[in-house]
Amino acid sequence: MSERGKVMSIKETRRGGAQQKLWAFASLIVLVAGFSLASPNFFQVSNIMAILQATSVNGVLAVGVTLIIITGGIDLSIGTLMTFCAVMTGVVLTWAGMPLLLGVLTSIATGALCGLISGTFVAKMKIPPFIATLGMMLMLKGLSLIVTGTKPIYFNDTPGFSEIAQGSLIGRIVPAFPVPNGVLILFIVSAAVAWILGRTVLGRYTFALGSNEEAVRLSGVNTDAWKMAIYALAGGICGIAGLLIASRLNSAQPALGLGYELEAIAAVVIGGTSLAGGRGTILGTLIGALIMSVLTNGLRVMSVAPEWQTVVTGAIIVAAVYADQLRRGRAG
Amino acid sequence: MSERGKVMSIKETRRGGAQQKLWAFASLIVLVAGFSLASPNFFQVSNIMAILQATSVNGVLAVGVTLIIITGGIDLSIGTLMTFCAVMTGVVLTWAGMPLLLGVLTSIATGALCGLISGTFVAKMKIPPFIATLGMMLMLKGLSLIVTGTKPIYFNDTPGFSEIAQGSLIGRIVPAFPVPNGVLILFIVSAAVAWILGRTVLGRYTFALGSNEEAVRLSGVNTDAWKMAIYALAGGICGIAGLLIASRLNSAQPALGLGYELEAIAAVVIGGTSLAGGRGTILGTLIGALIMSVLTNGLRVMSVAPEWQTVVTGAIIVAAVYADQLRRGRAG
Amino acid sequence: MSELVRMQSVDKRFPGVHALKAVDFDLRPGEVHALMGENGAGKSTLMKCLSGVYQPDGGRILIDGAEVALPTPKAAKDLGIGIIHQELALMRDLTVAQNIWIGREPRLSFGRIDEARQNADAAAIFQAMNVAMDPRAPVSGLTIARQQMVEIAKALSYRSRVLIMDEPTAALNDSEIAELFTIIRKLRAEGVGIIYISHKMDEIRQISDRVTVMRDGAYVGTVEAADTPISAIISMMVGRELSDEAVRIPDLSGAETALEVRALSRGRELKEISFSLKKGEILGFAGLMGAGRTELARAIFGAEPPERGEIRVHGKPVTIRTPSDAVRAGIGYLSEDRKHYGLALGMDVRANIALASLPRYADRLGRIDEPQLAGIARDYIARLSIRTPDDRQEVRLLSGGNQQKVVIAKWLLRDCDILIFDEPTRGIDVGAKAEIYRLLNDLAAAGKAIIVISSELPEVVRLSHRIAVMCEGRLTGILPGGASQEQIMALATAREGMTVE
Amino acid sequence: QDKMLVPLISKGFQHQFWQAVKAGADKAGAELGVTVTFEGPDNETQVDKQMDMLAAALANKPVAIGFAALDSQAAIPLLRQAQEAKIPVIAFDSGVDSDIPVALASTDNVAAAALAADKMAELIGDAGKVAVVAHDQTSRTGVDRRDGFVNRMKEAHSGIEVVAIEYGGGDHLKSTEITKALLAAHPDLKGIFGTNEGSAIGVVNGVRELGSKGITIVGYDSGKAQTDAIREGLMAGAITQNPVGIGYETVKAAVAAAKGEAVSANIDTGFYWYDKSNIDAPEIAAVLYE
Ligand SMILES: Nc1ncnc2c1ncn2[C@@H]1O[C@H](COP(=O)(O)OP(=O)(O)OP(=O)(O)O)[C@@H](O)[C@H]1O
Ligand SMILES: Nc1ncnc2c1ncn2[C@@H]1O[C@H](COP(=O)(O)OP(=O)(O)OP(=O)(O)O)[C@@H](O)[C@H]1O
Ligand SMILES: [Mg+2]
Ligand SMILES: [Mg+2]
Repeated sequence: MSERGKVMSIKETRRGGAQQKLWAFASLIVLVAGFSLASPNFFQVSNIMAILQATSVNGVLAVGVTLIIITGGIDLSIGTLMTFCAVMTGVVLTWAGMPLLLGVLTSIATGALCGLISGTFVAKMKIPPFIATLGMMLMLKGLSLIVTGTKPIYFNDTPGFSEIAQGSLIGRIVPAFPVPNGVLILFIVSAAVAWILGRTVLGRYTFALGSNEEAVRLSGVNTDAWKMAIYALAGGICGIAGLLIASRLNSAQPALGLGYELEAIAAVVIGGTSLAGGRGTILGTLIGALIMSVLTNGLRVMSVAPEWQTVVTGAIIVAAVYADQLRRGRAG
Repeated sequence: MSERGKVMSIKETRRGGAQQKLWAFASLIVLVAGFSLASPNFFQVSNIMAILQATSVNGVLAVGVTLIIITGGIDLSIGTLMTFCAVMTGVVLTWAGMPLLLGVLTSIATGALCGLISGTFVAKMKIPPFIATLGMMLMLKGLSLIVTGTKPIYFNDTPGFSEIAQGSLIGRIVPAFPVPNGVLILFIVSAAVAWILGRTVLGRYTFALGSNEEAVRLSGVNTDAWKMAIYALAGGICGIAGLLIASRLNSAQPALGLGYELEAIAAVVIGGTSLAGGRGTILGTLIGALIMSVLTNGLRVMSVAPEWQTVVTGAIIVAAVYADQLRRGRAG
Repeated sequence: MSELVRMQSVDKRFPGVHALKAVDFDLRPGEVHALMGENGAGKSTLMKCLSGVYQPDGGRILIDGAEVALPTPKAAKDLGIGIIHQELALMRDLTVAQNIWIGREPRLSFGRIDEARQNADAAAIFQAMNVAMDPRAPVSGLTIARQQMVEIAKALSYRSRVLIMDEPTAALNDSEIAELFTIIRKLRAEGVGIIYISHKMDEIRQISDRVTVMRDGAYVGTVEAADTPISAIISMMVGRELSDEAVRIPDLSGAETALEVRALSRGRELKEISFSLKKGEILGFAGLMGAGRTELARAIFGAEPPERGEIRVHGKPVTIRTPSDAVRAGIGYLSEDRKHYGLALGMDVRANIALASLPRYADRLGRIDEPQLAGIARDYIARLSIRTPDDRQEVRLLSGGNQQKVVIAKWLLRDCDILIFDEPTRGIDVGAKAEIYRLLNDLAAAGKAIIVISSELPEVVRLSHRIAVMCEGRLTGILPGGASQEQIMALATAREGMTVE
Repeated sequence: QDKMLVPLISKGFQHQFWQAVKAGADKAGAELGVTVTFEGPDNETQVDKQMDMLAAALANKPVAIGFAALDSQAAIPLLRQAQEAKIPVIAFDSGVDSDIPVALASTDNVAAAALAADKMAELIGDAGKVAVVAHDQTSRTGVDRRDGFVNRMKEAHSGIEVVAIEYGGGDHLKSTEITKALLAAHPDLKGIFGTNEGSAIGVVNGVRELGSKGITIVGYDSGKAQTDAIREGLMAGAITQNPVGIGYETVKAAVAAAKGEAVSANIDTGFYWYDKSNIDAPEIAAVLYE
């Protein structure tokens, strides 16, 4: 009987876990419902698509940085790295006139390489992640300006480039549901990273590093190498974000990117991932990113004055996380 | 003999600590020496004063946020809080025409109050500091614009207001050494906070919270109350920064402030304070802030192209912390 | 005799665990009341209820006959209840004295702390404990045993009427335990009621007046220590009799040498240490606290590489700069500090067991074979009787002893040829201890080379085929198995300048 | 049902300049009986943020839209969307590389900065070193004003050397520090041009803090601090655009276009040089804002 009691309550715990995500999701639903009631223009296919499209870049960045945050690190360079990847794509595609695929690979490779460098700073040179990636952020910001000569690079000569984010494969099949490719890519990246985190050795070490790096090292794991791999992977994902933003803007804007890191990290934390490392989910990050863009879009559609938008956004972010906290408190 | 051995090794540890600070200081010296060699215009009294003055606002912010970082938290709202404090000072002095002293008190009280609110979010509502202060940052940013109607408030009607940062008490006594009051205030604030950290119960709990909050709580300390006090103190210090910037600009600029948090936090981390909490020094923060402003000023005086300035700044920040790390590795 | 504490049918549930089932307990002034039970029996949980850390779900707590509420640790402290937690709860960045007086700092004007007095007061406590300790030393630099001393000093500083000690001696060696007992006796004479939790059965006899036994979260019974044989207490705990065997030393003359260490040195901690270890051998390491055994193990394992010296594995010299080098060479190391160096506390039991062996259970894509790991984890949970609702429970929610078993399982799964166990039975109950001894013997019989570092002399004697003794960073001698404790102590205190045969 | 909606997506909203544009837009909105909303990103690098704003504005089914493009091409797909939905677009402040906008209400920033260069040359006697404290390295206005000034110096004032160009993001304090560093690096500097309000005030501040004498400061835009500095003589003079006019004309053109009326494709709202001598002249006072 006592055994049965145990099994039952384990199931309950599991259910509790699922509920937790459901609850974060609930904040999102409440927001969507509220805005839909407040403005008839909010819950329209085209506006929902606009929200999803607005989530794509920040979402991909957030998914990438989730990996690093789970290791207990932080990456401030993601915004400018995204830009630098876009710039390098522009160099390859527009200036050198290479084929599209090569541009795509360049962006991802550039991201991975820069991520690897940050990872080396952190793992080998033992520079705190905050400083290592702050340095990286500044260097990449400057390099983007230097490479481009401070002028945007346009992708007018690469047919199909703007399709990467703006086309809609799904829309071609289901015309009523013209989900932009950017969003599709976000979901594919999320699914892939969620799979990596949940099922692979890399994912397991990501959590383990954040949980207790020294214990992992003393288990004979080459923690430095794994950490570098994780930073490189996150960098590669920033490369994908770089493609998305370049495709959306049909250009590589060299001055863009600063401030995007904060937004992405905010999405991650709203999604329940702890900055202390060791825990986090990609689903949470996605929900966090969606909460942010629903909020921004909804307040705009409601024509709230911009200064009040900022105030309300701040208040709702705090409230959403507090609601989550309350629920957790009740469960625990 | 073994006892003697032990005592000796304790002494060595102490010396190690002092050396550590000396080494961080060495990075600063190297920078100053380098720039002095590179440009005859760098090491001039007026330029040194300009560097010190440029350190004042960021330095005071950094000293404040050091407290919070030592507790293991973070405060993203310091930049916009500084602005909000300046705005409230403007409301009291220019709009309500109150005497100068009341304006000064308003600024500090506003800062302390907002810090207390952030502290409540963190301590009582268990909202992660990153989110709590991100929310605060957005709310304060919006509020500054709302209160002012997006227009700056000028302090032309308050004689002596610009003296707060720009005057020079020391210069009146030692004319060859016209240290601006802003710098004097920075040093006074630093000394006071260093004293609090090193000598008082509040300081002790600041370190203890960052070291092991649960253990502190189990020791019967009202951790929530102390944490709120620390956030309030840091907020009050932001109020001082608000006075300094308002005095320097002779106005409260409502749109300013975003981005200042990153710079201040960078100074703290360069100064050797760990974002994980539990350890940190005000002297280190001061040196960190000085490194940042020497770097910025020096590169400008050397007429390095602006985009290269960014790259070099990033690289030097990484290098400075790496040098520090190397030294630590050798010692430990 | 009046009662100091009475706990009546206290109940406590955690998600998935019914940790306390209507437990009764009482404490009189001036007695040492031992609380016994297997790992996960609920001892720490009961004490956390008494000290305001947990709120019981049911039952009453009476102090001096009056029912009390203990909503916070502070409320308990105010009622005179002090506790030494099983898991060290220290602020690592603070000094020893600062840790002891946290929350009660002697103050001067303006909220200033009287550091001098604080240090002097701390020094006085250590003096009374007969322990040499610098009150100004940062705690992060102390070994786990010395950290335990700080916890004890902190608890003593409260001058509580009720003092709970949750496995205070887990990390201590005999002489330190003796000092602690002197203190306990003094406190008992002053009328303090002491609740004493330990897995070291011999201590119960020495120090306690009454013994209460728990099993599976339930109260089993209370007996007088003086007229109950240990074996009876053990059978109350585990529900059966345990037989104690003496060490059987196998003939290893033909065995091949697995590990050879030559003139290993680092700074002041390790001085010219040489020894060798054969396949199938268990080499025990004895020594006083700070003798350098842990340092030696960490040096061999590459956690802090040595400055000089040579390590040979199976006759071939190997370079070990990092733990992953060591593991590749077939050396495993179970750390004495499970919390900081052994476990990813936020991860589940399964993941922790697999931590050192992951690549073996992954395909080329790096995909982990979870079903297989689940099977393995359940296997170890059963083999080591790890008390956990299932293999997905977070390790931090396990009782201390069960956490230790998880670390052991991790290294057993890694299957290294040479295994270094640093205090492997710390916090482990008698039943499980016997199980681990059997396991170590089986491993040795299967050809593994094993080093066991232990501060419990009987354990070293009971397990080791040979006994190495260290003092102040030097290997002062290697004794044959079955050597007497006196012989070991002689070597353990053989300080430099003295020559030892 | 409600009044007609005309959203303006600008390049910013926190700065004085944009607030003046908004004031003009609101004035036209009130006169013409339409609802005007006004929004812009935090800084002029956030091209994609501006597009999200544009998308949200389109969701509200406005009758016409005013748009100040941060990038001349990036928004074209969205503008096409507007075109398909028959929402006329009025460009203001900066145009786009497309014929979708039916009108452009703007200031010729290049010409305005060139005028600033001429005035600077005149004030320092057509010889010596000058520097530029610009607000942005990549945005249209930042680039136009910088290049307008620098190129004019090269073409028409060979005696003058532009020795440094630094970027302060329009942040008053950063611009202050930059100015002080510039003066340290070039002790013989004769003049500094600040390319927007924050930059210009920063320059004034830096010079004031250093106590340097004989530096000719030329600014851009207005605002109380700038007009005060001009009255005090700290600043020699400044270029002002007609932001109120830009906002007003944009909304007026938008409403006309929505009603199907013809609008002129180019609405030049003009710019002016003002200094101590003409600051109180009615035609100048009308375009200054505080
Ligand atoms: N916070 C918690 N959440 C869930 N389960 C818990 C929690 N704390 C303890 N438990 C469980 O309650 C049971 C009793 O644990 P407790 O720590 O009291 O054991 P113990 O008798 O002190 O064991 P040990 O001798 O190993 O220290 C264990 O099964 C443990 O896993
Ligand atoms: N009394 C002490 N004072 C200062 N440092 C000490 C003291 N005791 C131990 N240490 C530190 O610990 C080192 C050796 O401790 P180590 O942990 O290796 O010993 P051990 O034999 O494993 O003992 P135990 O683990 O039981 O404490 C010393 O070299 C020293 O750095
Ligand atoms: Mg226990
Ligand atoms: Mg040890």
